[in-house]
Amino acid sequence: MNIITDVRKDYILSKIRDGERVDGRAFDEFRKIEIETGVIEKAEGSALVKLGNTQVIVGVKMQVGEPFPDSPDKGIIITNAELVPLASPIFEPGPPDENSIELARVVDRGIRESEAIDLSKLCIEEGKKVWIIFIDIHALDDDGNLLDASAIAAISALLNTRVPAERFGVGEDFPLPVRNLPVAVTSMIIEDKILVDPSKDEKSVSNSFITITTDVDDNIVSIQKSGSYLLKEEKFYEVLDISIEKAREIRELLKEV
Amino acid sequence: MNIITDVRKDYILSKIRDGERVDGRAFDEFRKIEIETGVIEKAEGSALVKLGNTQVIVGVKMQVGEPFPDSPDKGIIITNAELVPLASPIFEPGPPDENSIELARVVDRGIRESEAIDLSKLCIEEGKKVWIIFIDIHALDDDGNLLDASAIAAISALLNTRVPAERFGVGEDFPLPVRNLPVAVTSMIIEDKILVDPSKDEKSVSNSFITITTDVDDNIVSIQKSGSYLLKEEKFYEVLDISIEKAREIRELLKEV
Amino acid sequence: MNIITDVRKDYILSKIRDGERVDGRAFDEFRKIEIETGVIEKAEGSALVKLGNTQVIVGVKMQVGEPFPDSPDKGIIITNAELVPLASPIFEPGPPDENSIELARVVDRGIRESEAIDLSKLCIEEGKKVWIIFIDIHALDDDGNLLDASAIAAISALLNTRVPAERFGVGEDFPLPVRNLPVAVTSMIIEDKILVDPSKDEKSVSNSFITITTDVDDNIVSIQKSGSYLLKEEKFYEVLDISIEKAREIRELLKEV
Amino acid sequence: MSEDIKLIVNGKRIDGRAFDELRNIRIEAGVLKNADGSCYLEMGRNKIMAAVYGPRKVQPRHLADPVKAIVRYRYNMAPFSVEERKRPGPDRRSVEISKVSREALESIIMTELFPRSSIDIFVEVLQADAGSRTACLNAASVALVDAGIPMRGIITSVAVAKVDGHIVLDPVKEEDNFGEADIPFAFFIRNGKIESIALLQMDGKLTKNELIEAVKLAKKGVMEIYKLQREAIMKKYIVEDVE
Amino acid sequence: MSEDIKLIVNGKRIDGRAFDELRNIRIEAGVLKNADGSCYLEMGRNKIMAAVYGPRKVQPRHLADPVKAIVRYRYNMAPFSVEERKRPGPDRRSVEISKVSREALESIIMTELFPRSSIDIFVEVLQADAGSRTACLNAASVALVDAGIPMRGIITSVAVAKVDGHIVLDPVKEEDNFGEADIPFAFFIRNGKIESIALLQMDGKLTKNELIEAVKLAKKGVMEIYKLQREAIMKKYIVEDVE
Amino acid sequence: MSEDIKLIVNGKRIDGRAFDELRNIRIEAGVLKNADGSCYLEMGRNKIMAAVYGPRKVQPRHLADPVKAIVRYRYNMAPFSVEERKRPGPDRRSVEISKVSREALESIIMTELFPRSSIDIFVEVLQADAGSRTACLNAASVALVDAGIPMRGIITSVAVAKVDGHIVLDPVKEEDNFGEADIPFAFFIRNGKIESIALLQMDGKLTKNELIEAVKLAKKGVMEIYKLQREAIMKKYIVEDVE
Repeated sequence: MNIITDVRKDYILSKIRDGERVDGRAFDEFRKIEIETGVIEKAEGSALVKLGNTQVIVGVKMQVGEPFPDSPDKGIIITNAELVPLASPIFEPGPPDENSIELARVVDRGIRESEAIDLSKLCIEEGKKVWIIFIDIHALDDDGNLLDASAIAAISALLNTRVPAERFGVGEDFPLPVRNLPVAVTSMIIEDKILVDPSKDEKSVSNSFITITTDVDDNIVSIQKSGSYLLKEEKFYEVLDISIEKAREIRELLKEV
Repeated sequence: MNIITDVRKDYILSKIRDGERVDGRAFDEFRKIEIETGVIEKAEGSALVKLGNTQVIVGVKMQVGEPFPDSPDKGIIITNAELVPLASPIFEPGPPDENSIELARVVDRGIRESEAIDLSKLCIEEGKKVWIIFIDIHALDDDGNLLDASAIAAISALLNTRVPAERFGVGEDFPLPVRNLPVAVTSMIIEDKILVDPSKDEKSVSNSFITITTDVDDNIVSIQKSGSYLLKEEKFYEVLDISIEKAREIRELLKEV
Repeated sequence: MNIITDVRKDYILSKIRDGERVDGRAFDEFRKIEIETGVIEKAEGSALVKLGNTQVIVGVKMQVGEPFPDSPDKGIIITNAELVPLASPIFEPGPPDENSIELARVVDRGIRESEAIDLSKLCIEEGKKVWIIFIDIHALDDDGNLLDASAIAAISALLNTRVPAERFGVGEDFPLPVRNLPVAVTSMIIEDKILVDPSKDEKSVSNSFITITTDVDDNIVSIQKSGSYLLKEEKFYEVLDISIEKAREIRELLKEV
Repeated sequence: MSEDIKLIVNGKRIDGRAFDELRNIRIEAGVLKNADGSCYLEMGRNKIMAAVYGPRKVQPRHLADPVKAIVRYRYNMAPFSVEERKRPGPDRRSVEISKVSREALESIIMTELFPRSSIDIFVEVLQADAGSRTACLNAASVALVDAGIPMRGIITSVAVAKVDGHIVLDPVKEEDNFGEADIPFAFFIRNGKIESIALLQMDGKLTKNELIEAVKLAKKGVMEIYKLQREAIMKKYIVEDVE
Repeated sequence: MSEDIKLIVNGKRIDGRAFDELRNIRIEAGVLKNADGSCYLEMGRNKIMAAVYGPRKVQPRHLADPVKAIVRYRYNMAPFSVEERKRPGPDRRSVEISKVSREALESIIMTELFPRSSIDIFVEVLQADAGSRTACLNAASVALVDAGIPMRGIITSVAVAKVDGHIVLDPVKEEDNFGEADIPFAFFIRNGKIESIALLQMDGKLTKNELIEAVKLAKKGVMEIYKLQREAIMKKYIVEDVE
Repeated sequence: MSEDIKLIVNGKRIDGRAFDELRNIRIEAGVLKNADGSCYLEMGRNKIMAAVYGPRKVQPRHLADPVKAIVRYRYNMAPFSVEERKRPGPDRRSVEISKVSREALESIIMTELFPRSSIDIFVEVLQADAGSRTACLNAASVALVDAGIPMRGIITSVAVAKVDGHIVLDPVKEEDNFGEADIPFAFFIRNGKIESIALLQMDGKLTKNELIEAVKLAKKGVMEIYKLQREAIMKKYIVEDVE
């Protein structure tokens, strides 16, 4: 078993040294992205995203609740990720571990910092009642880069969300005011090479990642270096350029949602 | 140790094949049932039940609280079971496991589905204040069939309960309106034989159980097949008949409470 | 490793038998006590106490909350201790274990039973709003007798506390009304000898402790025998006398805070 | 409340079905890459994803059984699967459902072939309607076959309800909430024939004769579902053969 | 609040007892089948069930001590044991009580005879009054004897309180709540003689002399309880001999 | 709210600092007896205590790695460290900070020298201000040196913020809360030279050019902090030599 794993790793590595990826992609090429929205009718918004064989579903539920004291006129975003054991042999049942917390927080930051949702339109009664948006990320199949898939699914689900004002007796339903399209791009750094959208297969040879989320104006809204490795400054700028470019491509898909 | 256990199991099994039980009972015979109510003066109602050597105590506490939104004019039943380590060498301290949850839920269902308590009489102020009934099952000694003992103790404790309206400043105390007498009968299925009220000794040779709860009109109000085994359809009907009959006998005891 | 430990233990014991302590102290002598208050500006009150190499910090935070139903006109004290793994190789992360619970409760009792805080002055609106005092004990370095150090730090932090009434919009800030100075004195009993303020080194040879807390009038306000040992009655009275005397000395230090 | 709501009108149910008619069912096997076997299933508005891992080494190790595989079953509802957002993590209801579902499958899995191993079955309720436990069991069965786990047959599950005095097959939410009884069944089917009962629960109020009628109706229902399970499995293997 | 309530009237306590009088005590040994030893005990309105399991293999194993048995003690209150329903599970108070009670018993159990074993003592407070920890220790002692655990003697426990300026034995709830001090004691008794103090806690306000008076009163009380513990044990063994 | 609050006035920041000016920093090594290495650090109003234990045997044992030491890092806030009392125990924020901080240190610790061991780093935030994670990393680095853990160099950390359109070094709370972006950095420094980036997070809104400017400013900042870290270490060892 371990021998096979090692042989496989050597193969992946030698390919990368030759400038190739085991699944034939270019270093800066994402796997095929499929977005299906409205898959959960009971949710206010939802999206199933496939990124190659990686699958994740995001459901958005909304409730009426109290605002935070320091933002009495703004809606609230709560992002949560469940890495359920169905999605990977290494996920375990139980409360969220550091990986699912990091995943949820990085997706959250992209949405929050790009100000993708106009939270000031989600105030019902200042200081008393605002809309709470629950963004629940539910992993189905982790074949690598669950993070970018989750970020795409989250913004797609939000684009698909209607605020259930009637059900809560506070007016007429309306579409969630989404005004930006943050896109997360994760790269794996290995031997000075940058591979975007690393697959599970590729992740077996490196744990050096960086996720850069950008918005419609190419602003950087979130960065997360993840994994114990040292990142060269010039490599960081290279990743920045690639991330901005790839995000633009993915954003085109989101515009069709 | 294991050899003794195996020899014992063989003995129990061979007896059963001969149509006999190790403690001399008939297959459709319960152990002696003793019911003592009012054992905990601080509780609103209580009962200690002995079923052979199995002992369980149920205490009923009542509080005033908010009703559920979908039943604004009805009291609330909350049933909980503690399989404390005092009661058996295999019980462990900690939050309820699947066995104590199943036990509590099956007892709860019998009371709830037989509509044993007239919940509409437990509304204090519609939509605002209703009585919450906490039925706490506390195992003392598990010599098998804790479930039936708990169900008997629960309904006995309810029969013994006075609603503490004065203490809560909402009128005068009154007896809890109990209007049905659900009785749970658990059988063990082994080699096409049906043994009611299995003892701990007998449970060592089979994990195939079914609990059927019936009400004063011989209606079936709850069924729970428990244990990984396959139940023949005809055997099921046979258990049904036995359960109805045994419940009638036990119900006579309850009428004296 | 174990041999070194054993040799060390023998040495400590033989010293004690000779009427000496390994660090040169007399049996009834505390290590040097240093008290620094106001170390955490963000807290309403705080104190860092060093007892030899033992270090503990106590921070006091205050909030406005509901009183307990049975004391509607009194403030509330909540004492909590975190034995964080930073402070000792044997402390583990996680919820409080029996040692940190005991520590917090014994410190709490000293403050509560000596009526060190005039809780009746901490009522804002009877039955509705009172001050809640959070006394958080945070261990930094456990070189033995964390308990006495924590008790000194707690009362010192309280002496240093200002009630943040302005921040909560309920009047002007005022000093916390402290009117008593409880002092805990922990002794180790070993071979009929009484060693006050046992160091970690000394604790390796005995787990027999008793903590006696006294107030400004030499009243005993709290006792906790701790450790599985049998205490002779006459020894108990001896410890009482020593504790009262040592507490008087320590109280002098508190008066300078 | 059952007085206020008419669940049966002109011999038809609230969603237009006949008493013995199933909801729409859609089954697809082998939809996940990581899992050893998997199945996506829709049954009415239920949307279920099931995955099977194993036989594999038991983690944590002290749970291992030296003479057979242990079977684990985790029924879990996604937070967005229900009207009111559900807090993540198991509640008492899902613990009980997981227990009786595991027992149903345990009784037909040949665990004796895999000592010291675990067979882990995870079912995620992505959208919940009445009968989610039966839908999950049907999905889990297909996922087990897809994973190649040796079984003595297959488990097929359906609920029956008593609604406005009638015994009806495969109830929807309203029938479950306002009906007089709910009876989830699972049957063990071997060689295309129903052999015995693997799961049986019931709550509500029924006479013995109504219960006998319920069993009959459930048996009719599971035979139809069984065909769809078979088809889903066949379809996957035929497609694979062609490739 | 002690001002408002008179706890001592005409030299008698609120329940009519003299200062040095115990509440009614009832002890029965060997009342449970599963446990290796057990005891049911009433002390005033306290109703306590105690069970002892062991010496047995330690679970989980990594807690085992190669040179002696570990002793565990779990003080637990039933949800219905108090006026206001108590949420199940240990709170901070019961963790502390369990610790000091375990330490009291540990000091007289011959743990050195059973390396790698555990002796597990479980006490359930079925109904709580003042002094539940002392009642539990008395029950646990009898259960330990009933289980045949070798001990150097026996533990007997009682509380003393200061109430309206008087030192009184075995206080009830009101005396505990509105009195000036509460002092739970447990003594080690060997050959019918009090040897030393096994448990000692105190909270309230007392002078040294009051404390000495309290010890004296406690010693008187435990000797009476000790007789009842003995009787309960004798009764069980005599009955058994007859059988 | 950034509209309402002027964070930059006359080219000076809210606390009077220049854009490229650090807050006051105080570092003391070797302040705890139990820990193998320790450090107390103040950075603005942050007050941090860091301790290192190890290399030592891994507890629980099953976490041990046969080829290298595992590194653990626990960032913990004291309940009194913030304006509103914080409930004890880890929250989601501290779990994430612990993860990225551990990864930064892991990348320079020579873990391969200590198979089956753990190197445990505990940092307690006694008082929190903006940049507590960077202050903690600086303290942890010094504590690691103090513990004699072999490392390829040192980690030095500082945050940069965008405030009222300006890129500024080492922001305070107000700049963090009402600024446009916050970027915590940690650099790997070897032989007095910045080698690479060990920690990098960012949230807010920045152009690429602003980010490049931020890196430049952070590098200036960490070189100053690095000198203070060195001094603290030197001071301790020189004092020790004298003794």
